[in-house]
Amino acid sequence: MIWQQLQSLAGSYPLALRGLGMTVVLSLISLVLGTLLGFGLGILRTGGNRLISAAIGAWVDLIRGTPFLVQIFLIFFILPEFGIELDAFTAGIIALTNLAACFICEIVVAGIRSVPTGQVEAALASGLSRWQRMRQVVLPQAMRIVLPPLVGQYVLLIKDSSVVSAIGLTDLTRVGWLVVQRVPNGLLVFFLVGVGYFIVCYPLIMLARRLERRMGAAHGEVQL
Amino acid sequence: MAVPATHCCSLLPYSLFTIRQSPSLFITARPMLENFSFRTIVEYLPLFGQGLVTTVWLSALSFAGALAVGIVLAAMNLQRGRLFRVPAKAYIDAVRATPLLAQLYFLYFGLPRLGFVLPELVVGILALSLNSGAYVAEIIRAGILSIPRGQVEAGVASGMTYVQRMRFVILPQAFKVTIPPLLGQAIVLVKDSALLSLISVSELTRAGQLLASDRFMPAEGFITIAAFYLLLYYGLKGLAALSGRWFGLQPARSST
Amino acid sequence: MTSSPSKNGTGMIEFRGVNKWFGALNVLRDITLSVEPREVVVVCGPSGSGKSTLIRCINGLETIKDGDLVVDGQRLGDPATNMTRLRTEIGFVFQSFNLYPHKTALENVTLAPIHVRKIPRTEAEQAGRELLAKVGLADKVDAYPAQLSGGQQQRVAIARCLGMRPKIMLFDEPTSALDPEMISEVLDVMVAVAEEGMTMMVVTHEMGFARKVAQRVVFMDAGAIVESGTPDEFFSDPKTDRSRAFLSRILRH
Amino acid sequence: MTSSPSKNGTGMIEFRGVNKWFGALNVLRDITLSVEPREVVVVCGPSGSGKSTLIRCINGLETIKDGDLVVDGQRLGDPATNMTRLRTEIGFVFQSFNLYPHKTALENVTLAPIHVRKIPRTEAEQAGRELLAKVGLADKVDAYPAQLSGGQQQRVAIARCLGMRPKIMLFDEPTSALDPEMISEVLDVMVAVAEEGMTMMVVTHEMGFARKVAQRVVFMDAGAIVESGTPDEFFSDPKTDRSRAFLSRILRH
Amino acid sequence: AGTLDDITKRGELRVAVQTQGPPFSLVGANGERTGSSVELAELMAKEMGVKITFLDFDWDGLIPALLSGKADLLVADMTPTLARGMKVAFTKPYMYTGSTVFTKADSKFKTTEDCKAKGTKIAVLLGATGEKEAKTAFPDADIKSYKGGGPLLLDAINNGQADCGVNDVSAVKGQSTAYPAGSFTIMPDLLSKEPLAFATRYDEPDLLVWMNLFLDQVSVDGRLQKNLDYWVNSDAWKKDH
Ligand SMILES: Nc1ncnc2c1ncn2[C@@H]1O[C@H](COP(=O)(O)OP(=O)(O)OP(=O)(O)O)[C@@H](O)[C@H]1O
Ligand SMILES: Nc1ncnc2c1ncn2[C@@H]1O[C@H](COP(=O)(O)OP(=O)(O)OP(=O)(O)O)[C@@H](O)[C@H]1O
Ligand SMILES: [Mg+2]
Ligand SMILES: [Mg+2]
Repeated sequence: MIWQQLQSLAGSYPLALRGLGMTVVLSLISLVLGTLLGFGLGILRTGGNRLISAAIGAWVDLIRGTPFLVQIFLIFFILPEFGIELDAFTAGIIALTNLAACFICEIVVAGIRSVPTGQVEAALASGLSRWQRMRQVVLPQAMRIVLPPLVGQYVLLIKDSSVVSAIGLTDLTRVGWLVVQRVPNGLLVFFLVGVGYFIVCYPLIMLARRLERRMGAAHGEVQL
Repeated sequence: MAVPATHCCSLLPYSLFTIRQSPSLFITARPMLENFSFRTIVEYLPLFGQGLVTTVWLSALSFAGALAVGIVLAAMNLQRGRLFRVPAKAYIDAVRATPLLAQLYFLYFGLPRLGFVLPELVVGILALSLNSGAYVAEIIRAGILSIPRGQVEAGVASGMTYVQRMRFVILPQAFKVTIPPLLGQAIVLVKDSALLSLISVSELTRAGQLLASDRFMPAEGFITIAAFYLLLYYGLKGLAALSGRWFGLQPARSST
Repeated sequence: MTSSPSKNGTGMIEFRGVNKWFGALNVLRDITLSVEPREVVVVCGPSGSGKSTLIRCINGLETIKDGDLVVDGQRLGDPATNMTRLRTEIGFVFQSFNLYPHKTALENVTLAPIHVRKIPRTEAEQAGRELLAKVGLADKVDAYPAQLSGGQQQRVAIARCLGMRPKIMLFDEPTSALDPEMISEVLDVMVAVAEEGMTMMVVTHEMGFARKVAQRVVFMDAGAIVESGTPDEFFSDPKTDRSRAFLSRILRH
Repeated sequence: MTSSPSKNGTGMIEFRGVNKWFGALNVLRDITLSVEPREVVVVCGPSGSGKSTLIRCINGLETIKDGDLVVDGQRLGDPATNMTRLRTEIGFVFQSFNLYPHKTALENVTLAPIHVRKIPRTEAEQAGRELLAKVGLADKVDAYPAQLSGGQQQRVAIARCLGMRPKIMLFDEPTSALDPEMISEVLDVMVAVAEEGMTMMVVTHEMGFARKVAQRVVFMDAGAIVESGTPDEFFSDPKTDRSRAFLSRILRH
Repeated sequence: AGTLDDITKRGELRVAVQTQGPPFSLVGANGERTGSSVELAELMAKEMGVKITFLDFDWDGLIPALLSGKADLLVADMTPTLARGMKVAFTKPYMYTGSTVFTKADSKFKTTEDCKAKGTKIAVLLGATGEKEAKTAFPDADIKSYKGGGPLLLDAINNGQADCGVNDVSAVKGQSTAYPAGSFTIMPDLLSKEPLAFATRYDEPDLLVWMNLFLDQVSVDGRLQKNLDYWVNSDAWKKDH
């Protein structure tokens, strides 16, 4: 029976590839956009303007505190009621980008705050402007703290992208649901779905590890 | 029913990819918001309440489990010998690289084939603990590694055993560093617990979905669960702040 | 060389009745002090007496509550004063160096000249190499701070300051984190800078340095300037009990 | 007092032909040295010469490659030696203090006595208070390390060591991060401990301290013991060029 | 302008489907979307003279898609309850089915009566009418609601996570064909008789009238019966998909 199921599954590989492609494309676009936006928000949030930083903080809390399913639901089904009509793919990108940006904002803020004040003072003392201080002194040092969790966050977001099936996009997880209708073996089907995600995510996790080690070693940190 | 078509300017570029314009899209009808029924939400509140309670204790148990799993994995991962480190790393990577859904089914459908038929709740808590445990392990490891080497040496030099050093010197300090990321993980776990509705555990998200499928009121259902999750989020955040302050009784930084 | 504040405000650095509080703590009490161009002033005093705070005020790392502080003719806290511009005229060498760990020695030195002074990169690098050579680090231009010893790091920090060709240099205990051999390396460089005629304020307890190059020693205690005079006067004949006690302790061992 | 290693192994600390490598770097070269009970030995030498590594070996913070190291009659690296037990007999005071930031001064002092020595809490606290009083910190028992000045922290670190009633105390540059006034506070406490007859090895460049309490000064360079003798011999009549050059630099300013 | 005019102008009928599994809606071996409801919808588009676009949502997105106007109509194996009718406009029923009870072939639960024992674990689909039926029919049982479609119910029964399943009889029959013959016992008696209908919005009365007309037509000319005979009343579809 397993054999027969496997055969039946093998026939679905074009569908699976499409799903994997959708997952990869969605994640890639929203990770790139989300990273840019997240860094922007993070920099603004540490920028000293109370009002802006409180507003960003509240937004980040809102997004971190509510289920992604609800966010995507609001963007795709409720925004049209305000005259903003988006197709499923755009809505998916926007929702994922927003989610990514909020989580990345937190990571960036932590990174920026980890840079010793002495560094900022040194930059101040040599007359660098606010942006130059950020660009030349703070960000490059913050990256050390930021990079490993950033890449870790990418993995989480790739997995979160499966929620887009609620608005009709056929990603890898959705393909699993479709296939399991014909091959009613949840274990087998979702094991294979897991393998699909593993193929995408594992290299990223390895990358994060490498970065963490490299950055640690470069700064002479010692292991326990 | 239909409100006459009045133009409404969209705030965002109409569509980035496919432009699918249909006249009905310009109608400013708000079928879900205009008819938003608070009364029905109130009617369903007991159900949401039950769901909330389930979500809370389910998540609490799972998080306790995740901490246990995480501490064991982190301890294994910090050993010098490969014997413990390699399996711990492999487990952590495998869990982080695959979706919870796959892990859940792996346990739910896989365990019975090995002859363990466990109640759904047990499988659910197990799955969440094992999944979150991998993340917690990484958080704890990072926290422990952030403790200056001198602290470990001070413990060694005064003749403490490994366990005593961990207990009195490393963990109390590491714990403070790990509170914010642990809070983040707790929130992820609370939201992930919604996935257990797949294996018939009736929690908060489920209550919202019921409202959507019985009464066809998805907006009411989803917005209500969002409100409840947000409540949990702020609750957890407050808790983290409290424990942070508790552990932060001593001034923020040592001057060493 | 004058040892009393000049009344007419020709000083390069002019404190007039400056007060500063941290919460309830009055860290600077009624400071009045004038530093002439090309003068070298050493500031000493017990820990917590406000020495760091005093010199940090000069380049605006700390803000003052009342009184006037005029640096190079510009009043601090005045909206008309462009702090970023003013800071390019003031070099600050931190006790803990604060080198940029992600930049090489040369990049540390050239960063501000290139981005603030807008000097072309090649020219800035040329000048940077010369400066590093001057502080004895010609062979370390491409080393990162983590690859340098404490004394070498401190010298890079000094070169970084000099690279901006400031009118004033401020040093905050530039040798206290160094080991004995390194201290002399750094002091040698500072002596050379002082002898070229730079206006300098140096927080230090290196009495040898004070005797050699300072025109004036200022002794602080509990936020106030307790005594001020030439090094000879101060070391051989301290006027207050507090300074006598302090000197006896630091000279004892 | 002997200045040559005793042959019969009666020394409290006995190095016999010890070598240690960090990768390709031979940090300790053929060290042979014996420290008698109640002897106070000062170790000095240029930065990177292996002083810290030497004393870190004694309580097993570093492992040695070849040669024998016998401490209090027990051979290090021998499976029969219970390192954890042995370490309770050796106090180590770190250059950077390494106080536990999440514990008060008193808790820092009592932690090991309570959990390692299994002394009842009340008794340990009683003893801890007395120790802190002895180092002049009776009023700081409940302060956290961050609320203490450097000199105060260093004294807590010494009290923490004494609290274990060790047979041997090792100090790694205990004053190099302190300011001049604090240095004398810390040295006073160390002198008191030495005069009670503790076996001590102290890495320091404080010559006043060495003259006052040390029976022997050991000068290291590039991992080897270059010279060893009484403080008077060593300071007035150094035998090697290297030690002469070193002394001239640290005594110059 | 009415919805029908919009559809004509657009040249496209947008149908929301839920891929709950055979025989109503599934993705075939070649990745093509098919099933009884799907073919009926295609027929509808053909009669309208427009092309058809399927919007494939999971259960969470299905109703919002219709309510928000992303889809013109909704085609799924959905029971028109009165509560649901408060929100959407159902067509008249185009077929009747009912919930049935099924168990694993070799289990000790042989009849519907057996399943009424206290503590029996009954698997149902979340939000489906079977869930309601099971609650009234088995008041003492332990009802477990699953998400993810009928096939997973069968999987749960097959794995022993539940003792009896309750689901739409046509779905059970269609989906059990994926297992070796005789894996399940499907009880002959129905717990209830349930209509199935399509749904549209109340602000599209013209479309509703048209759809009812369509259902009348295909019943009269036998196309409906042909569809049901192929998909629901036999497993003839098995060999083609
Ligand atoms: N940011 C701050 N907030 C509150 N108090 C501060 C702050 N910075 C310094 N202080 C306090 O102000 C006083 C003067 O500090 P300052 O650093 O100027 O002393 P100092 O003379 O440089 O001492 P040291 O020789 O130890 O460096 C000290 O009591 C210190 O505790
Ligand atoms: N963990 C390590 N790995 C590699 N090399 C090391 C390590 N620890 C120390 N070293 C090297 O060993 C040598 C001796 O170091 P050690 O710390 O013993 O010197 P030291 O005499 O204490 O110097 P200082 O006076 O600067 O403290 C130095 O060259 C140092 O770079
Ligand atoms: Mg200072
Ligand atoms: Mg050392």
